[in-house]
Amino acid sequence: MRLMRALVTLAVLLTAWHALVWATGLPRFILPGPLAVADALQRNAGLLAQHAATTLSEILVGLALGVLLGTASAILLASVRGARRWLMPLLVVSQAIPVFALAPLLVLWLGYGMASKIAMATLVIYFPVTTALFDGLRRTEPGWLDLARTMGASGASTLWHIRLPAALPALASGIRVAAAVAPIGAVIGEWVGSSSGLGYLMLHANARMQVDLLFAALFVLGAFAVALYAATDALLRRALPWLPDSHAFDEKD
Amino acid sequence: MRLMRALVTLAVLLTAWHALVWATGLPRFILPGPLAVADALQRNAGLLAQHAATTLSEILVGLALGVLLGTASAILLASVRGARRWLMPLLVVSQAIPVFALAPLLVLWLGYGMASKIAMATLVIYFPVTTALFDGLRRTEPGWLDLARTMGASGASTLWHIRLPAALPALASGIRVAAAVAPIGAVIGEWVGSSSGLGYLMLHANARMQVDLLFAALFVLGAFAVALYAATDALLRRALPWLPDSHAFDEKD
Amino acid sequence: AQDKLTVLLDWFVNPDHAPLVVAKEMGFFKDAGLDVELVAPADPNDPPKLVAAGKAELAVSYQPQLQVQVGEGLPLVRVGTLVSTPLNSLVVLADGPVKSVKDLKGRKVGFSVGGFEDALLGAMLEKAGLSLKDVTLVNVNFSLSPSILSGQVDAVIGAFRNFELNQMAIEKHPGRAFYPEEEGVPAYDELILVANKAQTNDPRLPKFLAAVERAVLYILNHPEEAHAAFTKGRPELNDELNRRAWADTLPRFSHSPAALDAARYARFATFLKARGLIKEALPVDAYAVTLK
Amino acid sequence: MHARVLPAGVPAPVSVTIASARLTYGGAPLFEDLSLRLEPAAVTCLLGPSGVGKTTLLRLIAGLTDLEPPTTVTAGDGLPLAGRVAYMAQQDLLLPWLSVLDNVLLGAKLRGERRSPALVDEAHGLLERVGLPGRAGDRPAALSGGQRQRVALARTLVERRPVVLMDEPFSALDAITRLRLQELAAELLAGRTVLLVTHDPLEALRIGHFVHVMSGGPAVVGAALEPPGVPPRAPDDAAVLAMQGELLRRLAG
Amino acid sequence: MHARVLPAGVPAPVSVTIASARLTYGGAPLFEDLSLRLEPAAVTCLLGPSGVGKTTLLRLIAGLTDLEPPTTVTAGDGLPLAGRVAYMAQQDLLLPWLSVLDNVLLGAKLRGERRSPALVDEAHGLLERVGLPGRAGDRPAALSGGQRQRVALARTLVERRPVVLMDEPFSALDAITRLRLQELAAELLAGRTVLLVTHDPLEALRIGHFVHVMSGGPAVVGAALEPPGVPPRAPDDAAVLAMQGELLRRLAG
Ligand SMILES: Nc1ncnc2c1ncn2[C@@H]1O[C@H](COP(=O)(O)OP(=O)(O)OP(=O)(O)O)[C@@H](O)[C@H]1O
Ligand SMILES: Nc1ncnc2c1ncn2[C@@H]1O[C@H](COP(=O)(O)OP(=O)(O)OP(=O)(O)O)[C@@H](O)[C@H]1O
Ligand SMILES: [Mg+2]
Ligand SMILES: [Mg+2]
Repeated sequence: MRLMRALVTLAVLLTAWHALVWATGLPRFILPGPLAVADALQRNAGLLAQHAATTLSEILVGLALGVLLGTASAILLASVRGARRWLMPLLVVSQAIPVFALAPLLVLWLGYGMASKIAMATLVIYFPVTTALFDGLRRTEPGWLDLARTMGASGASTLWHIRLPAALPALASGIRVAAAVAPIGAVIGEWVGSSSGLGYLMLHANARMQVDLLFAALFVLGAFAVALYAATDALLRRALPWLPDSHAFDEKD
Repeated sequence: MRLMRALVTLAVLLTAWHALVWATGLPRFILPGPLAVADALQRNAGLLAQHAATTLSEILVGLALGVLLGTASAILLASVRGARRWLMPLLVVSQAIPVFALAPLLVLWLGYGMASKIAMATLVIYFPVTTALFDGLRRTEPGWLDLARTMGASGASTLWHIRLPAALPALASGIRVAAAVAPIGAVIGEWVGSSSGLGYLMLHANARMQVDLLFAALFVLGAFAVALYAATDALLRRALPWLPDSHAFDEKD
Repeated sequence: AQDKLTVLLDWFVNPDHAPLVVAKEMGFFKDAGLDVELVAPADPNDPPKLVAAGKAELAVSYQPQLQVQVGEGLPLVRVGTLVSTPLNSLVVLADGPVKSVKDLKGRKVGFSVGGFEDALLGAMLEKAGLSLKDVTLVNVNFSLSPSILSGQVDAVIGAFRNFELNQMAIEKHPGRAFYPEEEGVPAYDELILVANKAQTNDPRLPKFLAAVERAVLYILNHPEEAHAAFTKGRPELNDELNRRAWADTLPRFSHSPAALDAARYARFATFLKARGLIKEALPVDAYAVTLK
Repeated sequence: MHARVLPAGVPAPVSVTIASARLTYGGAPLFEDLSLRLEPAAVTCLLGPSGVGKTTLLRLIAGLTDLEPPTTVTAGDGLPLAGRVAYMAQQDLLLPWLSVLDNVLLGAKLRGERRSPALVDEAHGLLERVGLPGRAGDRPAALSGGQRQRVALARTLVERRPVVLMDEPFSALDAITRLRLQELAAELLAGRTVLLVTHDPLEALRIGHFVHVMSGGPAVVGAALEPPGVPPRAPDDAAVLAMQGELLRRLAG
Repeated sequence: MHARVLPAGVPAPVSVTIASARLTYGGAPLFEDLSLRLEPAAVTCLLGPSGVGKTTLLRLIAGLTDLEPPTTVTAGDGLPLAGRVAYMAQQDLLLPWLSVLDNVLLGAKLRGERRSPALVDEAHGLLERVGLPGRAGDRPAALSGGQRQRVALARTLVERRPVVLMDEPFSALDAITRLRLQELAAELLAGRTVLLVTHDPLEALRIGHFVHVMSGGPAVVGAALEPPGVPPRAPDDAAVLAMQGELLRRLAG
């Protein structure tokens, strides 16, 4: 049932895309039609699969690292008053720095291998996770904090047993955003310099005006994003069963 | 007091930066020291101000549009069951599409003027706002919904008077992220095509190896991000006075 | 034992890099006792920085950029030449209204920021009796051909004659190129190899250049086999566009990669100084050498 | 709605009959074949041990849970109950972002009704009568537990519904305030069909026309006690005190 | 802590004295120069109109509000009170993500104490005695209001604190359960210094050694009523009933 709905969704989107191309008469090198892309997808299946594997592993490692680091930073921010003052501005600035300014530094320190790409993906994922969790940690029900205080809980214990679980819904929200932006993080990482990955393939295809291949790669990337988002959403809702939730991403009919 | 703390923070960060450059012996063309950047900042003040003005207006308009569109989308997602199924995957995909693939399309439709940059900034801001608010809307206290139901509220009225206010803290969280990523959105927009703005200036400086100018522009961009984040944070907390908040960004001593 | 050598390309692998790729694929480097790794960055401005920082031995760069970078104090020297003519050109639609550089007056010119497009265009415009003030420059980043094909700009500067022209032809909108060296800009080497100034007596470098020279000659003598070697394992490089670009690039490879025309560099330095891109024209031997 | 067409906001009295009610949580029936009739224009009180299912039954009548077959809930006039029930839940469910006055007037706002000066006056009057004069502008967070409960009571009373369901409406009030508010409720709810859950036998006997005890597992509702006289009876009414023994016996069941 | 060094978890009795207590909300004093002494090893009951400041006073003793000078809160043994107070708030404050058992054992978890089988047995025993056998594994969301309150009670009783503050601990319970739990509390709290806020005069007279009424604005605490006999007194104890009139008179002010 859900699979069927997904297929219908896909079909409608493809038709809309086709109609758009057809109606606006956009040239192939600006926006190829779905048929051309499907053709490119099929012709380059092997190539795409190979580059997709690279990108996927970057995404997954980046997501894991970003979530870990983000969680750690948010906890640090929430628990150490000093950290808040010093780290937060730094964090915010980190989001405003375009990759090409950092690229030589990253390459110098991490080389041209996987590490620099993962670092970029991590950086992209890091911020939404950190702010979302930090925001959640800021907003613990005061009654619970009072309770913990009278029970003689240390700050660390309150954080771990009360504030953190209470902020998990906010963290989940951040992770959902992170899951959706993780693919672009990996692709940006590949701009730092690489010889494989979907980002590499896309830049390449773009420069060579192989626009149908570019869109085929985009399609794969989009599929990753949706799959990752849906998986994360399902997982998170399973992990937080006590949460009220009126609309799930994969709701039943 | 707060100003002084901000200045101290800045001073310490600059010292740390200086120490990093000094200790690692990084060459000037990879990471210039703060003194070189300060010098460039001062020498190019006029140039920077002029480009910064462009970027700032893009950021502000993009932020306003992104927040508006994101709020509207989240409300649509939360209220119309169909929208959830169709729009959510589309939204997620939109986050995974690297800008250069969209650039020709955007430019074709919006031209090389301000519009395409604002569109990019909007696109970057849109998603965190949408998911954060949507997540908030999903999590309304069920008792309030029951109350609204017995009071004979329509779905729209419940959304407007109960679910939306209850989700404002989540929206605030999204807007905070948006404020921090807005500058990079504008800069990405400027890469797509432009003849002014900090992003343009940075590309130029990068190509001409004027690394100190590049970092001076980065510095301005970072300052924008921090200022925007702090302003948004202060504004949001003023707008949501009923929220528990243990750590404000600009907390008093 | 093989000596490891890291070479940073200026961009993703493309036919401009044929001699390097072929030398690697055909084992010429190995024959010279070198284990060469070719690394492709996404930003052409990074490789010179990284070589200057000692992260790699060699980088593929451009003569004008080198002269600007040296002016900014980067410790770099040219040690070899890959493509010994300019590739950069000003391109318009063949059937468009712009028949000569003069016709650009009041029009939009797209460019992908390389750092000296304005200098190039300025010189070309001045020869035609115009100036930079008569056109609007728009950064279109990596979308040179699409921006001109879709009519967003009337011309692009920074288009490679071996590439963008073919691209446009394939899209059935052939372009017309104005060549800088015919429009008032001194000739220069488009693609060169740069090394760190402190490393000019690295014994691996002459061996490397010898292998590159061998590859250039091999490409000239055996174009079919060379092309097969070039596309081996890179199927995305074996399409119509890349095949055409391959053919157009072949005659432009320097037949003598190690050779240096110092007068040409001096001439171009004067040009750059006149356009305000460098403060002073350094002596050529400060940044370009012939290895012994 | 009935409430609208009658003058002076007095709704037409209507009886409510719950028949063959059945409700299961995780397989085990909470109640089965339970029936209860609410006489028109009378106050029916419901007592019973904690956890027996009183709140669940109220929610069922309020239309807040899906009816498990063969449950039926019917109004005496044959029309649907929806839109004619006011429900005061066990928690106060005040909206933290609204002032006390706005919380009281929430129903009108949710139904998009004009906020007439008469309505506002009525709300102010009610707030005064529940003992909160001058607190109309405060946020709920500044109220004590009992004050919050009184605001919730005012919110329920201001609704002109023919059927009123109240779940322990006076549980957080001191004895004196409680007596006063019992009288207020009896006065304002005269002519309406009321089901009031309480744990206080005296309270039930004071203001109930009919007093039922719910007990057992699966739970059933016992026959009504009908204290003589017109509520609100005096706290030291002899009949009330006499019946208290019988009621306590039933409760001890 | 005292509780640790005494055998069998019986803490040494300690008196608590509140003197010259002063608390202002927004300029207006809620109470001023208020004093109250909690006798060691006795149950002191506090009654008073809703909103008079009972909860505020409890929070002050629990150390949850900053003391406004010249307020002093001192223990009879001269040692600080912090860490020796158990506080049962007016809201149940159960953590939704923990099972009932884990909520009961929250204090031990927060203090990082080992969860000994003896402790778990004690928690199970308490849950059984508050009438929730077999519910140890449930989430709080599956409990009725009264059941939640009983879990909070068990959580307070399992803490071995010499001073116990309880804010309307039985307000959501039916008469029968309430009597049973009053007895349970009286039994388990024997030897501890207890301050119990309640709205039920009979309850106060049944289980209190001392019964105070708080009233007025700024509020003061009146002299103690001392019902004769040893609590828990029988509900129909003649002395209790005799004193009820006096207490009600004091409450009516
Ligand atoms: N944050 C606050 N700001 C302003 N006033 C407050 C605040 N918190 C409490 N108050 C006021 O202080 C007074 C005392 O509140 P408190 O909760 O102590 O009352 P209480 O005696 O426990 O009442 P109840 O029996 O209803 O629980 C109330 O009138 C309340 O409105
Ligand atoms: N979501 C749920 N899942 C499982 N059991 C539930 C759920 N909600 C309520 N129950 C159970 O249903 C029973 C009845 O609950 P209800 O709230 O109706 O009791 P009540 O009579 O109102 O009690 P109280 O006087 O304590 O408020 C309780 O035993 C409770 O544990
Ligand atoms: Mg209940
Ligand atoms: Mg209170």
